[in-house]
This record gives sequence, structure tokens and C-alpha cells, in this order.
Amino acid sequence: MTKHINKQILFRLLLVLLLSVLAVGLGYSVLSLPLEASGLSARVTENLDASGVSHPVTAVLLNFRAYDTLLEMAVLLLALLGVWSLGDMHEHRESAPGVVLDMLSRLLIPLFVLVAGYLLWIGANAPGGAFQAGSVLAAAGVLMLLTGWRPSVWFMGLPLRITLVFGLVAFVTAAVMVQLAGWRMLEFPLSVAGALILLIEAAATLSIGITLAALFLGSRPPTDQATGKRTGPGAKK
Amino acid sequence: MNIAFFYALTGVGLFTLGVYALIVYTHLLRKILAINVMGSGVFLVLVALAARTQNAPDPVPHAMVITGIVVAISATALALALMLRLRDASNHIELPDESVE
Amino acid sequence: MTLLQWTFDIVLGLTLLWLAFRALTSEDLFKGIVLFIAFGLLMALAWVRLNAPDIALAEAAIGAGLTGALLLAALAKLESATTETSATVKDENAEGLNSKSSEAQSHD
Amino acid sequence: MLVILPLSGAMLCFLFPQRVKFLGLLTAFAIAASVIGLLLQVLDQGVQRYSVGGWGAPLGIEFYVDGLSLLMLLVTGLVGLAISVYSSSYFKADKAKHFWPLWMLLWAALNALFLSADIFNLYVTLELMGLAAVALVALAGGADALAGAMRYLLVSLLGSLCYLLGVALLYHNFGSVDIEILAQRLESSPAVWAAIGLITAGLLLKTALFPLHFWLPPAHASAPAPVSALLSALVVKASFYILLRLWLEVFPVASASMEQSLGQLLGLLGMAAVLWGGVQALRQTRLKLLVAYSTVAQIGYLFLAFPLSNIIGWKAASYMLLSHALAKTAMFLAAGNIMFYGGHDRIVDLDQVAQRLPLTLSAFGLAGISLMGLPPSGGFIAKWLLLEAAIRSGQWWWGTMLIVGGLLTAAYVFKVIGYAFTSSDLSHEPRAVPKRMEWIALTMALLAIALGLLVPMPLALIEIGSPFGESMP
Repeated sequence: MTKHINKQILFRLLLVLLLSVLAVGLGYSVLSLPLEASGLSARVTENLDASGVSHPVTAVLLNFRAYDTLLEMAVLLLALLGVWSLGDMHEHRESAPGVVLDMLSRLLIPLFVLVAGYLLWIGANAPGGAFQAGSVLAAAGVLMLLTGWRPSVWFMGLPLRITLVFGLVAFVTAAVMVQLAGWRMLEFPLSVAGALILLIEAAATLSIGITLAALFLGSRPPTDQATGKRTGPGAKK
Repeated sequence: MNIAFFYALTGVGLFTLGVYALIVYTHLLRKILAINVMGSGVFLVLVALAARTQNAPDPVPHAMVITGIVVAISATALALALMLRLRDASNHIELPDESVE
Repeated sequence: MTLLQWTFDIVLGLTLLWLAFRALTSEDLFKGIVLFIAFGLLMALAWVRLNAPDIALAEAAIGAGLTGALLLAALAKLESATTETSATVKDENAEGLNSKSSEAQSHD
Repeated sequence: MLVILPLSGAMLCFLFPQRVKFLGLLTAFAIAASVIGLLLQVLDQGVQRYSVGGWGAPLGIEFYVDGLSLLMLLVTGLVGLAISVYSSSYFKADKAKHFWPLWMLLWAALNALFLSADIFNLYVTLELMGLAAVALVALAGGADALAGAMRYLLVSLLGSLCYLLGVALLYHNFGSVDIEILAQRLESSPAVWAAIGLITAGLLLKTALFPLHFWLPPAHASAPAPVSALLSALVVKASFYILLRLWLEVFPVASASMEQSLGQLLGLLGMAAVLWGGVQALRQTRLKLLVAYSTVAQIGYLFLAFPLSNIIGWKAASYMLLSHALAKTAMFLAAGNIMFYGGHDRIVDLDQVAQRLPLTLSAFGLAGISLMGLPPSGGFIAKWLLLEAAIRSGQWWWGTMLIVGGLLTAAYVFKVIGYAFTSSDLSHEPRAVPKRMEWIALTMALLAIALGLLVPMPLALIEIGSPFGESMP
């Protein structure tokens, strides 16, 4: 046993040594970078007018590099699919929410939803946007889940799944539509760019919010038997 | 030296710290934390270096990091669910030791 | 750049490193997670210092808030089940040792 | 289009779990058709470049299709189609509901990866691919599969974060994440070296080259059979593809001498992988673990091209990749059939499989021939090219590896086949294997052999856009 531990200390020391070398090397290489950034800010500013929004980060996320964002929505959906595919965990019994939490959530949830809406709207011109708004929405959802609230069984089937993919669907539809209309994939013509981006962002916000809240809930909602379609019998526990 | 570089170095530090914890600790929750710390380190490098100039910082890395943060939480959620399932199935919160040669 | 800003940045950076270290090495997992959430909030502050308010918002909401909630929920589920079943799992999370030692433990 | 299609398929499958099988198969055929469409287009017009969103390289993201990426897309299409058909019989309804959307997302990630010419976009596709693969492994359920999936997830995340840090350094040095622009601007600097190191390490981890292979056997062996086939045939190759791409186009500019020594190192690791994987495969008592270690060994061959670094070597590596993808698909599917039939995959108890599943066993044997590198298989051509490359570059000793590796492969393939011919009483109640699953495995194996007869076609294809540089000096 002691020999084991000795070996382990040795192993750790070696690791620390190795990683320090790595850190110093990386640090050196970071410091060796030119002082002037050679990034793309100039180009972004140049093309900002053509993007349909005036906030540069939103322009990059939803126009210049919208394709990345599209794939990222797919990643988020994938995470949820992955979690659901793991099947049901055994149910974790929650303690009844205290009065404070209950009161607090009554106050906070509408506020969160408002903030989410505001963040979404402002995203075109100032810091904010779909991801921030979506996560605030998710926070509201998590609070609701914490107070013991569960969505109605009716919602857990197809409607929930539709909401979950809504953002990605909007994105993909936009991509295909502009292509059908003769532009390139995900090329948003200036006249409609602003509206289109807002639309995609709104859909994305909703999906992100619900997806994140669903991730918090963990396992798959208890409806949705193999027969699918209708809300499963005996879904109530 | 510029303050941006200082933050970038902090990022490098966080990255290495994460790698260390990822390798050394066996509890899966800790490994997941370690991955998250590593991620934060990488994001910090990415953004800090964008702020090297006196002008407005480069927005492209910012967008990349937002993408990265969402990817990170997706991965974390999947990892946590996997950990819970693994515990249900095997009653362990660590990985079996088959790999260490 | 003023001296005050420099000091602030340096203190912030070092605190970040220290918090991350504490979060990863603390004996108690719960404490570790709480420290990690604090780390996330300070990261948001760092983003603000780096002129990246978008990321600051995303980090505060996603990085600290939701990740923290996910982690805490997972920990709660872990522990509720652990107390139900057996104590074998319990001692391992306090143990920061390499997998080899836990194997050795299970042998004796 | 190649990305949008599987994405839409995934969403449809997710929305309508009752019809997953139909929707999944429909999407699979549609994807295959559009890959062929792209093939015709490239054959007609040469290299394709497409800027998504119409912004052009430094600002927007670009697609780039040359011979190499086309070849990868074709393999993906072919293997993907086979897996889709196979899986339509393999999974029961409750698993199928999860399998199809995940698989479609994985397919989307693979296509996106092979199309992309943007290293940050590649990071996103890597993550999408990794998470999808992990979720698919976990689909098998059971402690082994879950542990394998967990380890795979952690390794995969570590790999992609290393990669991302490398990307960050490159971006901040040269202000672009487009491969072509980087290739023009790159010059040697410490940051570039750090970036190359990080990216290479991250991708090697994901490709499971020898000392970093530890996660592969548990993950690949415990996954459901079609998933194992996907992982070994495609997912591992995807990170290898990125490495190859960057190594060929971006990194050589940095410094020739450093590249030489790094290449030698990779070659040595590859050699170790061939030996270690072969020996380990021989020692396994479970069929799927054996096949998984065989993947470790075969990945080693891919890296033998790095020290040679001439055009024939690269071609050999691509050919190896192609034939291994097909042969390994066949092998894992055959193993899947055997497990489906007997309920286990203990090699010693593979009694009478030869009589009862003749098609499956022939598939296994034929795939084995290709892996061993016997003529007239695809594996033979690949090894032949590799040998030629070794001799041309005056490093013939790499060639000896091919023989040793081939012998090891022969040993473990015959070990399985030998046991399959023994006759003893069945310990399990056998379950009938759908004919479709047997035929698919055999078809893939035959294709792997046929690759050896159709050499000029893939080689001509790969020449498009000359990804390996100009021909013969």
C-alpha cells in the first residue's frame, strides 16, 4: 500500500513537471505572438452594413459564420437526444419547495421571460442575442422545475419535440429557402436579412431555452411509449 | 507586456490545471469539472488575444467562444447523464482501471 | 492604463486560477461545485474586462448558472442514490487518489 | 446540401419516432444520391469551392471539395448506406427510435467535416461527431458500454479542446481560420509550433494512434455492432483526415526539417501500433475486442506514410483508409451477426458458425484477406503502394513492418475462423439472423476485395485537385 502511494506521488510529480513544461511552452508561444492583432475586425466592420444587424458579434454569429451556429444548434439537440437515449434514471425525489423559493419564483419567472425577450430584441444592436436570451429563458424553466412544476402530459409528446427542434428547423428552412430563391446557402439578401435573423433568433431562443431546461430535467419525459402518437396512458405517477 | 497577454497566460494556466485534474482525479464529476475548467482556459486565450489592440476587439473570436460555451454545456449535460447512468448500472462513479498500462 | 486597473486585472486573474484550483481539489464535491460557480461568475467579470459583454452574459447565464444547476442536480441525484444503496461509493469522492489506489482499497 | 439532408433526416426521425426506419432509410438513400451528384459534378468541373453565406474566405466559411474529400464522402456514403440497411433489421423499435436521429446527426457531422475548409468549423463538426458517437456507443446500455462511452467522451473532449487551443493560436497569429489562407500566410514561429503540437496531439488522441489508443477498444467493442462499424470505419478516419489535410496543406510551410523529425516520430508510433494492436488482438478472447484491436493496428499503417511523405505514400494511406473502412465494416457487421445469432462473442465458443452462418463467415474471411493484405484485395494494393513509397524514399525498413503486420493479422483472423469450424453443442438458444444483415456484411467484404481489382478508379479520383502536391518530381 505505501509502495503504491509512493509510486503515485512520483507519478504526480512527473505529471506536474511535464505539465509545467507544457504551460511554460504555451505561455512562451502566446507571448511571442505579434503585439498587433491581425484579426478580422476590419473586415467585419466593413461588411457590417450588409449583414442586416448592427452588432458585430451578432453579425458574425448569425450571418458571416451562421453555418457554425447552425451546426451548434445541432450539437445542442444532439446532447438532448443523447441524454434521452440513455433512458430513464431512477426518479430523484425532490424536497418540497420552501415558501421562499415559491414566492421568489413567482416573482422571478415573469422577470426572466421579460429579460429574455429584451435580450433577444436588443441583440441586433447591442450585446445580447439568441444564446443569452435562450439561457435566461432556460433559467426560468429550471426555476419552475425546481418548484415542482411539471409541464402537462399533453405537452410532453410531439409538441415538446416540435419546440425542441424549432430553432434548427427555422435555420435549415432559411438556409434552403434562400438557396431555392437563387442565392447561396445561408446568404441572406440585405433587404430581408434583419428580419430573417430576428426570426431565426426568436426560434432559436425558444428551442435553446426549452432544450437547456429539458437537459436539466435529465431523463426523457415519461410519455411517448413505443406506440407514440398520443400521450401515453398511465404517464402520471 | 499588455494586459491581454496576462489574461491569455491565465487561460494557459487554467488549461493546464484542467489537464492535470483530468488525469489525476478518478471521480467522474471532478473530471467533468476539469474539462470545463480547461474549456474556460481555451476560451480565455481566444478572447484575450482578441483584445490585444487598443481599438475595439475582434468580434470573430467572441462569436467562436459563444459557440464554444454552448458546445461545452451540451457536452457537460451529456457527460453528467452518462455518469448517472453508469452509476446506476455499475455502482461506480469512476472508470474501471483497464486502460492504464 | 492605470495602476488600479492593472492591480484589478492581476488580482482577478490570480483569483481565477486559485478558485479553479480549489474547485478541482476540494475534498468535498459540493464545495467544489460551488467554487466552480463562483469561478464562472468571476470569468464573466473577466469577459467584461476584455470588452466582451456578449460572452459575459452568456457565461453568467450558461457557464455559471445553468452548468452549476446541472452539476448540483447531478450531485444531488448521485448522493441520494448513494445513501440508498451502499457506502462503497461514498468514500471514493473524498479520495483524490489515482484509480490504482481505489483498486487497492477494494482488495483489502 | 450534404449537410442539410441528414440534419433534416435527424429532425424528422426525432419528430416522428413511429416511422424512424422508413424516414431514416429514405434519408440514407437521398444522401447517397446527392453524394453521387457531387461526384459527377466534380468529375465534370474539377475542384469545387463554395462559400457559405456568400461572404468568402476570411470572413465567412467555405466548403472545399477535391479528390481526397470526395473519396471520404463516397466511403461515408457507401458505408453509411450499408449501415442504414443493416440497422433497419438490427435494432428493435425502442432502440431504433434513438438510433436513427443520432446516426443521422453523426452522418451530418461527417459530411460537414469532409466538406469544410475552415478549421474552426472543423472544431464544431468534430464536437458534433464526437458527441453523436458517444451517444451511439452508450445506446448499447450495460455497464461496459457506458464506461466505454464515458471514457470516449472525456478523451474526445480533451482532444477537441487541444485542437481548439491550437486553432486559437493560429487564428491570432495569422488572422484567418481558412485552410488555404493559412497555408499562404503561415511562417515559422513558436506559436505555430505550439499550435501544430496541440492540433496534432488532439487529433492523434481522437484517431487513437498507439500510446493514445487506450480508449478505443472498450468503446468500439461494447457498442452495438453497426455502431462499432461506424466508429472504426468512419469516425476514427475523420480525425485522421483533418490531420492529413492540415499536414499536407498548412504545416509543411512551417519548417521542413521539423516536419521530417515529427513525421519519423509518427511513423514509429504507427509501427508500434501495428505490433501492439496485432499482438493484443491475438490475445483477446472476445470477438469484438479482437476486431477493435485490429483497428488499432490498422490505424498504425495509416501513419507509416508520414515519415515517407511522398505522393505514393499519401496515396497508399488513402487507399489503406478506404479498404480498411470497407473491410472493417464487414468485419464488425459479421461479428454483429454472430452475436445476434449466438448471443455472445466468446471466440472459443464459436461453434459451427461456419455451417449455420456461411455468408457471415465468408464475409469475415474476405474482410480478413483484405486486412492481411493478400492479393487481390484493396489492402494488398495499399500495402504494395506503401512498399513502393518506402523504397522510393530510401527507407525500405518501413516495408518490413508490412510483412510482420500482415502475419499478425493472418494469425488472429485464422484464430477466429478456426474456432468457427469446430463443432460442439450450442449452449445458447440461437436466434435467426435476418438475411439482409448477412448479405450486407458480405457485400461490404466483397467490395473491400473488389477495391484491389479496380485500382485506377479511386486513384484517379484522388488525383483531382492534387491534394498531395504535384505529381512525381
